[in-house]
Amino acid sequence: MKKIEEPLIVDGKRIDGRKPEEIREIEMRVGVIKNADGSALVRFGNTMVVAAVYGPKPLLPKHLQDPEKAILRCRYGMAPFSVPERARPGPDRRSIEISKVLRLALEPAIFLEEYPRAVIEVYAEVLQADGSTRVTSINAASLALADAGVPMRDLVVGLSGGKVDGTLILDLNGKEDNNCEADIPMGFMPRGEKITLLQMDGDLTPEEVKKIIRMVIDAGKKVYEEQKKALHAKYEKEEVV
Amino acid sequence: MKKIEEPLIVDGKRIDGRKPEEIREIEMRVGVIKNADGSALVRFGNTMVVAAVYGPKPLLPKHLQDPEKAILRCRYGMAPFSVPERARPGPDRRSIEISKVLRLALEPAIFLEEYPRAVIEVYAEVLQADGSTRVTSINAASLALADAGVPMRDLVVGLSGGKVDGTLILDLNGKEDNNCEADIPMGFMPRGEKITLLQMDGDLTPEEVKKIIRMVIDAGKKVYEEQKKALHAKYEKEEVV
Amino acid sequence: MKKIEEPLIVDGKRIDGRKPEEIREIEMRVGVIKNADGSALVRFGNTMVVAAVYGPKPLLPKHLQDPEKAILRCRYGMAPFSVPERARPGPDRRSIEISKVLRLALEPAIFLEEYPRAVIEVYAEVLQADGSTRVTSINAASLALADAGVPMRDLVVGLSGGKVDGTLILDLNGKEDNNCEADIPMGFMPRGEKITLLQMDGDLTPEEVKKIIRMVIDAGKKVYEEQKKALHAKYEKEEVV
Amino acid sequence: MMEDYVLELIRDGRRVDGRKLDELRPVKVETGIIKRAEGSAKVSLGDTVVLVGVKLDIGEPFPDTPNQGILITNAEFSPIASPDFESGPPGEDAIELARVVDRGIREGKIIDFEKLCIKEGEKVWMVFIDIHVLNHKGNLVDASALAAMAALLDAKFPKYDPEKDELDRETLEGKLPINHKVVTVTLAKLNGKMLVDPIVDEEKVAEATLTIGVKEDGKVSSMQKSGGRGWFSYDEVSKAIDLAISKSKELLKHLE
Amino acid sequence: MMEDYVLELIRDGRRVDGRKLDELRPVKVETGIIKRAEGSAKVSLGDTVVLVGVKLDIGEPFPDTPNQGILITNAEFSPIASPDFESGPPGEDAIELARVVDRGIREGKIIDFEKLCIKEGEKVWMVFIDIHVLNHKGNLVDASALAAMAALLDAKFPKYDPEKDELDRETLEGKLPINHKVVTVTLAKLNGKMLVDPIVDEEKVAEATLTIGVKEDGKVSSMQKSGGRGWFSYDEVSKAIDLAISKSKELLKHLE
Amino acid sequence: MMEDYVLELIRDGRRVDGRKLDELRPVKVETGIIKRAEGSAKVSLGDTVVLVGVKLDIGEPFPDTPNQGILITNAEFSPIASPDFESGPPGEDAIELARVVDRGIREGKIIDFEKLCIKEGEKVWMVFIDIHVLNHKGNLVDASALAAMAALLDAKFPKYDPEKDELDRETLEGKLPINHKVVTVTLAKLNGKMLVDPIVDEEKVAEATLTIGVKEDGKVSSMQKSGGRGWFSYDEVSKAIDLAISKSKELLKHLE
Repeated sequence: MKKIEEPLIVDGKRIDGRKPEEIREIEMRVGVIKNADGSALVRFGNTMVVAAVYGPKPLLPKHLQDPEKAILRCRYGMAPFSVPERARPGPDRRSIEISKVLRLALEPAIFLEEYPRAVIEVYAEVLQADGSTRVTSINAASLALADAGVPMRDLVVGLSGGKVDGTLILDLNGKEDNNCEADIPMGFMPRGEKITLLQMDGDLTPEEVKKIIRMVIDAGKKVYEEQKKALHAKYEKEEVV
Repeated sequence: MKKIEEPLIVDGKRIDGRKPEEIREIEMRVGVIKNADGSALVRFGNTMVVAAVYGPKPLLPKHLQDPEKAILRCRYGMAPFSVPERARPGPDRRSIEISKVLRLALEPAIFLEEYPRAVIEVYAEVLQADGSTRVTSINAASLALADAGVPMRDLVVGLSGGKVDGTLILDLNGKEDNNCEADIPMGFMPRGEKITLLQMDGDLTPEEVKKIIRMVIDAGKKVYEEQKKALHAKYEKEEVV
Repeated sequence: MKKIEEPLIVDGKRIDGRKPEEIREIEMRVGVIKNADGSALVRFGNTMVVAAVYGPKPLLPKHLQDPEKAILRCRYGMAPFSVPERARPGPDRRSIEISKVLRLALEPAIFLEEYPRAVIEVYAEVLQADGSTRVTSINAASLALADAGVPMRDLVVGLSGGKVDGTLILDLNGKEDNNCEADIPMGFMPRGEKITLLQMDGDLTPEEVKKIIRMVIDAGKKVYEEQKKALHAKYEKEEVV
Repeated sequence: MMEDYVLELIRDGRRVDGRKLDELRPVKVETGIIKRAEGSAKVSLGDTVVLVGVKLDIGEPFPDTPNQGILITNAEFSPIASPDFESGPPGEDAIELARVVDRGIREGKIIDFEKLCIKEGEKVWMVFIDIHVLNHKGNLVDASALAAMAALLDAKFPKYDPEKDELDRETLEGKLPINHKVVTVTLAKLNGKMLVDPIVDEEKVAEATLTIGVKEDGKVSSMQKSGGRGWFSYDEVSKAIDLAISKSKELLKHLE
Repeated sequence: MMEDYVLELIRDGRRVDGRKLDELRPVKVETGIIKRAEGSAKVSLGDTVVLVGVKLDIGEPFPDTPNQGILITNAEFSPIASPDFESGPPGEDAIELARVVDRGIREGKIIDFEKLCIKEGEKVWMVFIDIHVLNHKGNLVDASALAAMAALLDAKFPKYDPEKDELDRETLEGKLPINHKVVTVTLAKLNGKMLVDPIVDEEKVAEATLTIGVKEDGKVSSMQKSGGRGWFSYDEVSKAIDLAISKSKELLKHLE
Repeated sequence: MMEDYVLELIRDGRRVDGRKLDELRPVKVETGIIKRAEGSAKVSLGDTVVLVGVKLDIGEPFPDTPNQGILITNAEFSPIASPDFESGPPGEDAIELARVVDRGIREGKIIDFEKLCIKEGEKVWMVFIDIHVLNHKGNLVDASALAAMAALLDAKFPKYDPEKDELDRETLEGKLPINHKVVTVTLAKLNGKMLVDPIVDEEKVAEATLTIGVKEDGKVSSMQKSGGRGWFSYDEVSKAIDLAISKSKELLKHLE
């Protein structure tokens, strides 16, 4: 729902100068939290998320264990200073929902059955929010899982698509997110194009929905390459948040 | 405490046209919640309550079990839309107290000792509130217990009495409840006239208190007949909320 | 930080007429809560605290037990009517911190290793607050532990020092506490001068800090005598809150 | 076991502490003991000890009673008072107790709420009654109700400056407008017999308890059946009311 | 086990309750059944029953939308409705459901929020949608979204007196300004096949579910992948959208 | 065991990471790294990493300090930072840390609170310091206090338009009014010896720790004994203060 009057697309350029299908500058680093079994920092423009993985490790108390596979726990949170108006610390309804969809986005990629009775904990913290925080969290969490050596079918790539001022775009920033006609955050495993997160809100024709999904999958391959590059870089250099 | 100026009794009639000792139109149906082991919907005029019973079933965790009898758990709640000003969801102090007195009203009727280590859960939800919600809840809960086949000494009948504008009345509606000189919600087993719930607030002489209690017990027998009718009807026809 | 304009020291006297190093009238009584294993009431002027000890007793659930020593639990709280503006019941951040420093102040004095797998619970409730409530709580808790027969290396003495209007003082009252240049609440075992609680806030030279700590230790010996007197008095007379 | 012993004695009309069935424990009422509170009282019923503080503040009235003050009653079963009490927010028993004490005062029109109005629809006095249990040996409700009543009678207004809209809590002036006095009398049914002022050992085996609020004028302002897993007959309730009215006079004497 | 049986049938394109893969359970919509609510509806999808009440109140607008009303959507999975539901604050599933229903209405511009403005920046209407599950036999989200839409269509304003700044809740006047109608259609993927309106036994073994919000005009207003531990291919999503649009027409008929 | 090894080394004046008893770990301070915050800093003390964001907003002053701004300090021990941290509201250690950092700033008069007053009794600036632990390897308090001080020095006001009563968070102007700088130095007592900047393995076996807040001018603004089950003698405290003042100079250099 558009709340401001100024145009979001002028002469085919977005407010931050990008073309409609252009993704913001991406930064990805793994191994940034020394205490964690795996960790990653991912930045898309001014959106920055750090994720850490603890586990697989035995789940306690025992009565919560699943004898056939590991339990995946995800927690998405925002630092109070990550948004213009300071956010109250602690989970709200939005972050509880996002924690759930994040878990559902990652579970299909993990060989959970290899760790019966275990738990894998994934924490994603938004340090700076400028739109697309949940898909940035997917990228960070996916890298942190790989960094922790958790066996996975594939990495999960996160990327958002949407529509602003009648134009289909990729990787919404905060102002676009708040004023778009539609927003489609997605997560998927590039190998086989398996969609594990799919949400949408707005007002689109079925054709537009399909077109945006296709755009996200195609462009997501570039994000996938960045993920793989970050994992390789780990073996060359160690750097910490 | 009267908060409004208009009279509540005019020419011997109450604001909804009833005579002082007249009970509102009663609707009682059992088996209305398919998932529950027992359930009932009870309506007194515009006050409508649905109750469900789950159990008797083993109580977990085990250390909460009573080796000699079942534990009865009651929860009374109000739907946010059941009152003129939307109520915040979740228990408040009032509903915590009512949940307790509801439990104390029902316990004497149940052969709890027949189910050692078990729990019986009783949930009463007010869908529409127009006074006397706790006694309506007793009627619904009592029917739901019977519908669940829980062995009982007798049904528990709920009915309120009180005093408005100097007149002793039965079955207070919401406006009367808020502006009465006294309100006496009661629960009792008709066989042997065993009183299991008794509360009162207001300002009455001892004689008035006793007279109202007597009125409630006598009139409660009509409510008892309705309860029995509802239980019989179940075998004739199945209907669901 | 001084918030008022009136002087707090006039002609070498404090607002309640005391000399800088003078301690308020002290009242100490043990055995005031009949149900408790040990208890004490301590009053310094208008600050009054009652403390109770339950235990040592087995700690449940078992997985929280320490096989080598007793666990000490402390809870500091303020009655809603203990302060000028009614306080909301329940713990706030301040009382959670004070509960912790109280525990750390008492632990060094107790032979916890004599009670493996046990818990000792210490509750301190401020009934009237006029400054120095945490150190008054230490005195009450220490006496309650002794009254409960918990074996201790020494009693723990609580006393505060500070600086107002440029003068170093002892035993701050509420107005002094709110308007002082510095406040140093302390707890210590007089035998060997072992400091177990030490906090400070304000603005002092290192020399002033050291001087106040010395003043508190020296004057604390008088408080120690009062504690011993109260414990002796118990055997002469039984009195209850 | 204590339970069996209590019940055995009751069969002969006797009680573990030697009292008669209709005999209260010794009552002691002290007021004005908490200097920070606008009113306060400590009440002992035998070894049960309850402290009540009354605080006054200024707030907005409820929309449906724009010209009336506000009463808020809260009870804490502090873990200081019994090995059975735990830390944490009030449980159902503490909530029930606070609500029973509150209703007796509110519905018995004990306080003249209209006199607590400062400016209709905008500013009224708020009366906070905080019940703090110090030692629990049974019948907390009667001790609490008595202490609440004594603390209300003790309470004075802090000076209010309408221009600065400020309270001067160091200057107290004028008593709270109290219409009547009210106390509660709690009866317990054990082995079919009714007794007053039950101790913990009696509460544990009671079939049920009945708390009755009685005003100075002998009128009833509240009732609450609680405790136990049993019932009352009409006759039992009827006699309980009469007994409560008679015992209330003993309690009311302590408020003079 | 039921799980295996469900999956075995699906392999042959059959379902435990005899429905076809693209067949909805019988739908029943009743409105105006809660007299205290400004709008209400009870919806049955087979044995799944959901009650929705709409309440209206007056409040302050959010600073970034000073001329728009406010929508608040809440869902309670009352323990009355299923042995799997527990007392307590809403869990992640109830929160997700409420947010999916809310987004479909909010982002599909179902309500004309600007017509809910009384005085810009100061007073707007607040619309509360409370979803109350009465019996849970699967696909709560479609039942809830349908009931929410029906209750919004049923809702009327209580009379507002701007001078007294008071609501007269006994006088209702004028309907809520509704732009469009929206429903959701949920599909589940089992053994690689897509089916609509899953029951609990199907939800338990689904690889994933996809909820699609469709408006009267055939446009999509929301999507949510949920349930299960699986994924969708692009083609599956594409077909799901087409199927949802077709089934939405059946559901929309019940709102006429 | 690590515990025994730590204690054994200390007996000889040595530490597991090879440092001298009075040696800090390498310190690194970066500011301005969170664009959404009005001020921010990331501080590393060896492998301990803490991020602090400062946010500014406008609110009402407290009644007893009508012409002063408001400081709110919060610390989150995010489970991201250590296997020992759990999700949920701040525990006693996080609360203590936030309060110690807060007191050092507040009571050391680090901020000129009177300059944060916009309109006496009505509008003042609120300063939120949010401490976010990224990696916990010991001595969180010194890292947090240093990061908080660096973030305060980094902070700028968002532009305030008094007519519209609005903040323009995209235009920053003017620094926070800072009177002094303050840092904390934490010492731990192990086997009777005092060491600075303890790591987790040392904290676990410490008899006690002492945190001392020191200002640029060498004055003490806060102290907090914490950690362990032991005590300090007067002489130990006295030497600790002198050592803290000397080490504070090293930390303060990183704020230039």
